[in-house]
Amino acid sequence: MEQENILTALRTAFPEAVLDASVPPTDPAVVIRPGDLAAVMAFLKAEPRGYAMLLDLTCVDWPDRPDRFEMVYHVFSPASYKRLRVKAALPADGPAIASLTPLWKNADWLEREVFDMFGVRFEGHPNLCRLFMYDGFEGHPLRKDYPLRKRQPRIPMRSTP
Amino acid sequence: MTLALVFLVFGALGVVLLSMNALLGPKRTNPTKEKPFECGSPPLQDGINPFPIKFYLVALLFLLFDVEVAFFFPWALVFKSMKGTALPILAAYLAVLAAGFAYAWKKGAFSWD
Amino acid sequence: MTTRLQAQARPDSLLLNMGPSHPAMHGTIRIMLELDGERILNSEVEVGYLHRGFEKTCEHRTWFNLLIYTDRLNYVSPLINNVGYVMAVEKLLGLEVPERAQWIRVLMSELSRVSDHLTCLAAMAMECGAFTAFLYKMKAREFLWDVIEQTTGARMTTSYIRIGGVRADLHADYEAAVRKGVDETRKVLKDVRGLLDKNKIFLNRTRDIAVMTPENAISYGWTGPCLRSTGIAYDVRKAQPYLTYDRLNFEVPVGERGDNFDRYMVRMKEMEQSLRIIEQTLPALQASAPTVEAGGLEPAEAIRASRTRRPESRVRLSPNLEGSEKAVYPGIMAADKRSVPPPKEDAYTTIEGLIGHFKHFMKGHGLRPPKGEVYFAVEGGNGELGYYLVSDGSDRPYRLHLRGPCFHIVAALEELIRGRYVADVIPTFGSMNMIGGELDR
Amino acid sequence: MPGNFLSTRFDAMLAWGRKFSLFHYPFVTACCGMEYMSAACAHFDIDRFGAGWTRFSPRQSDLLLVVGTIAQKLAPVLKTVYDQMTEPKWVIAFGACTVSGGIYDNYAVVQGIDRIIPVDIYIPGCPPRPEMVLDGLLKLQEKIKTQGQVWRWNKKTS
Repeated sequence: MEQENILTALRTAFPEAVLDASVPPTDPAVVIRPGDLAAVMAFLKAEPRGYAMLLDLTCVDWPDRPDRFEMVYHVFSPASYKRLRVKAALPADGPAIASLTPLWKNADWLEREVFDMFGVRFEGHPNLCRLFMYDGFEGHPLRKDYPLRKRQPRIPMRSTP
Repeated sequence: MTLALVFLVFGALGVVLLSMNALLGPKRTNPTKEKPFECGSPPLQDGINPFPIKFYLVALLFLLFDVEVAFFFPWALVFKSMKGTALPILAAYLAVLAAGFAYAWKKGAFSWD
Repeated sequence: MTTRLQAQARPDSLLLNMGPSHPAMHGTIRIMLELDGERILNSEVEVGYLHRGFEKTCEHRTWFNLLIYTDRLNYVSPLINNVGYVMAVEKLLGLEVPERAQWIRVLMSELSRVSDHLTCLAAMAMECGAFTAFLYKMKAREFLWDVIEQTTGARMTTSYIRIGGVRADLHADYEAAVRKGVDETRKVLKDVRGLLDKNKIFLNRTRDIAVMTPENAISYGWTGPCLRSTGIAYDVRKAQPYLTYDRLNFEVPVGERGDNFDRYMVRMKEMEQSLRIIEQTLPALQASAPTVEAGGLEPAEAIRASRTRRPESRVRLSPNLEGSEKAVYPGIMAADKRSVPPPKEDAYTTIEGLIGHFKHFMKGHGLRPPKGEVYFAVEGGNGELGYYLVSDGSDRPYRLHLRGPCFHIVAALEELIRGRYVADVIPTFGSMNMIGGELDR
Repeated sequence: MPGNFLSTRFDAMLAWGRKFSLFHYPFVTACCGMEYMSAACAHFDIDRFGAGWTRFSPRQSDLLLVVGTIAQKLAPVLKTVYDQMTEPKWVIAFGACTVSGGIYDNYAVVQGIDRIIPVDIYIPGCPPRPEMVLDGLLKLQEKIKTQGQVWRWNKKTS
């Protein structure tokens, strides 16, 4: 089937990088070592594979796992309408991974959003600062340990009459 | 007599309308109100730097040619009774200004960037 | 605090805020411009002014309750967000939706898509000065919203598409309302086409301004009408057909130069295609219409009758349950008991229905999809609207991430307006159809 | 001067003038903006009550129509625009998010704009129907009529 050979191609190209792969019926996904992210992504973007578009980039926080932050990338090939999910797990303290801004331009804002929401650092990012939250905001809201209603007002709030 | 009346009435009306706001409006100010309005966000620089000369040039040229057009109106009122000499007079007047216009155009005053 | 722009700005250039509270910035984006006269040397786009913590809030709501948050994402085409979320959950559950519910979903999505494009182009035209086009399009949108309101009960925040199907069947004379809406929209499209397509001012403001090359669009992750305006015909309804889109024939309009005018033209043509789709769904809905016999027992009679024996004929409960009676239920809701609440008549008159109802809605019980993760994308108003759900088997999503199409489109704004005039920012930003809810989530 | 026959007649005239010519500044952010468009446009026309003229500068408007969710990041912007408005000024909170934070009770949203600025009329609804918006406008006009007007020599403030 079409999906398998992209996974096998990845396994042959990066034997030690690919840790796990899931085949349909679930969505095709690959778990890789964080260190090889830039190489794998460049490999996927190159022509025969043709995953030319970085659809989405996000992070999932698993506090009880040793590797707490799981980066989730979705790449898409407009030629053959195929999607692939690439996952990489990052340790709890000082999560950092290579930035994909050299490969794709929308990685700039996507990575700034994940830095803002989870605190994952991206090496090589031109302007890594908060995207959504304001400057006086401490903490990373989408982490599981950040309480839902912990508000940090930007200007003093009036007590309602 | 009616001309003086007209000037009096409309002058008074203008003064009253203009001054009513200043006289009646409540004068309450606060520090933020003094600052320029920049869509609600803090201004990025205080005070305006001198802006490029192009704007001044365009303003001057506009003034010049606008006054030229202003002289058409009295001409338009009387050109019927001028019996044939209207057009040459206008042409002479226009020629002088067209020369100025061509000079400005050649010197590149109108090219923007 | 000095922003990046202030740090890099040349001392003699003018720094100006095109701030959040600006009529053309839809209230939620701040562009800091470094100007030399009217020409933009550099700019920095600041977003997040409508960040409402959608993803964090959804982690604290059950699968069923967070449907209301999905309406407020792309609030110009709310039904498409509903369809996207609900189909992602159904893919997680492996649920089959009946035929008629799929047709109703297609009809509602296309109505929502047309009202999305109408609002976007209305705002773009008005910001370029064409206020008449704005009024015409708002008038057309009212007719479409009438249809949506009669069916779903709300004009905009509908929460009408439920996990497993739709909340209620179409109202009795929906076909007349739909035809009237389609005709009005066609008339308005013809008028606006006459107003804007060859309008010298509109052309000068939009033709060959903010041109986007196909490669650059792919690199920015553009999808939807903006990507199609650069020439790439990628439409999720054609690429991965979902619902019954494979049985509908419609074209995917494509632009040539990828400038503002092409983004405008692609949306105009796309509206005509959506109207064609709406007309194709009507016979299919007509064919699968359930035969509901009128009348039925009043609740009081049913209770009196039930003392002796179970009432055979239908119990007419209350007007606001119109459309979700038991007789029409098989057509609009999936049959799977675990993930779909029972029809209200069962819930009120039989014990199994009552248990099923409470099993579905009580705290701690609710819908429990299997552990796993799924990514499902639908063709939203602005492009590929993708939901990435991670479920850990509990009744709340462990992680819900939305791939907002206009997040990627607006990311290219800085590059598109560099070197242009301040006046070009307005049509460029208008043609991107930035929606705060979808951008900042 | 305040409180006698002349100033109350003057008050009434001033109130009549002000309530039928409200220039509003639409501080639009989120979904309620769509309903504001419907309310302002031809179908449910807000202009029938004299409030149709949208002014996008706080200097020229006397009604601040806050429409849609106000995030914490936007709070100082709203406070700045309110402060920069010229007296007399009124505020309408349009939609549940401006009234009480609505369905977004979390770290990112201001729980009601009356924590930032004083509000005159609250319009509930998520989004409120255009008819509710017009009703809110009529209530504001009623309030303007009954409250004492603010003007230079009138020491009694509203």
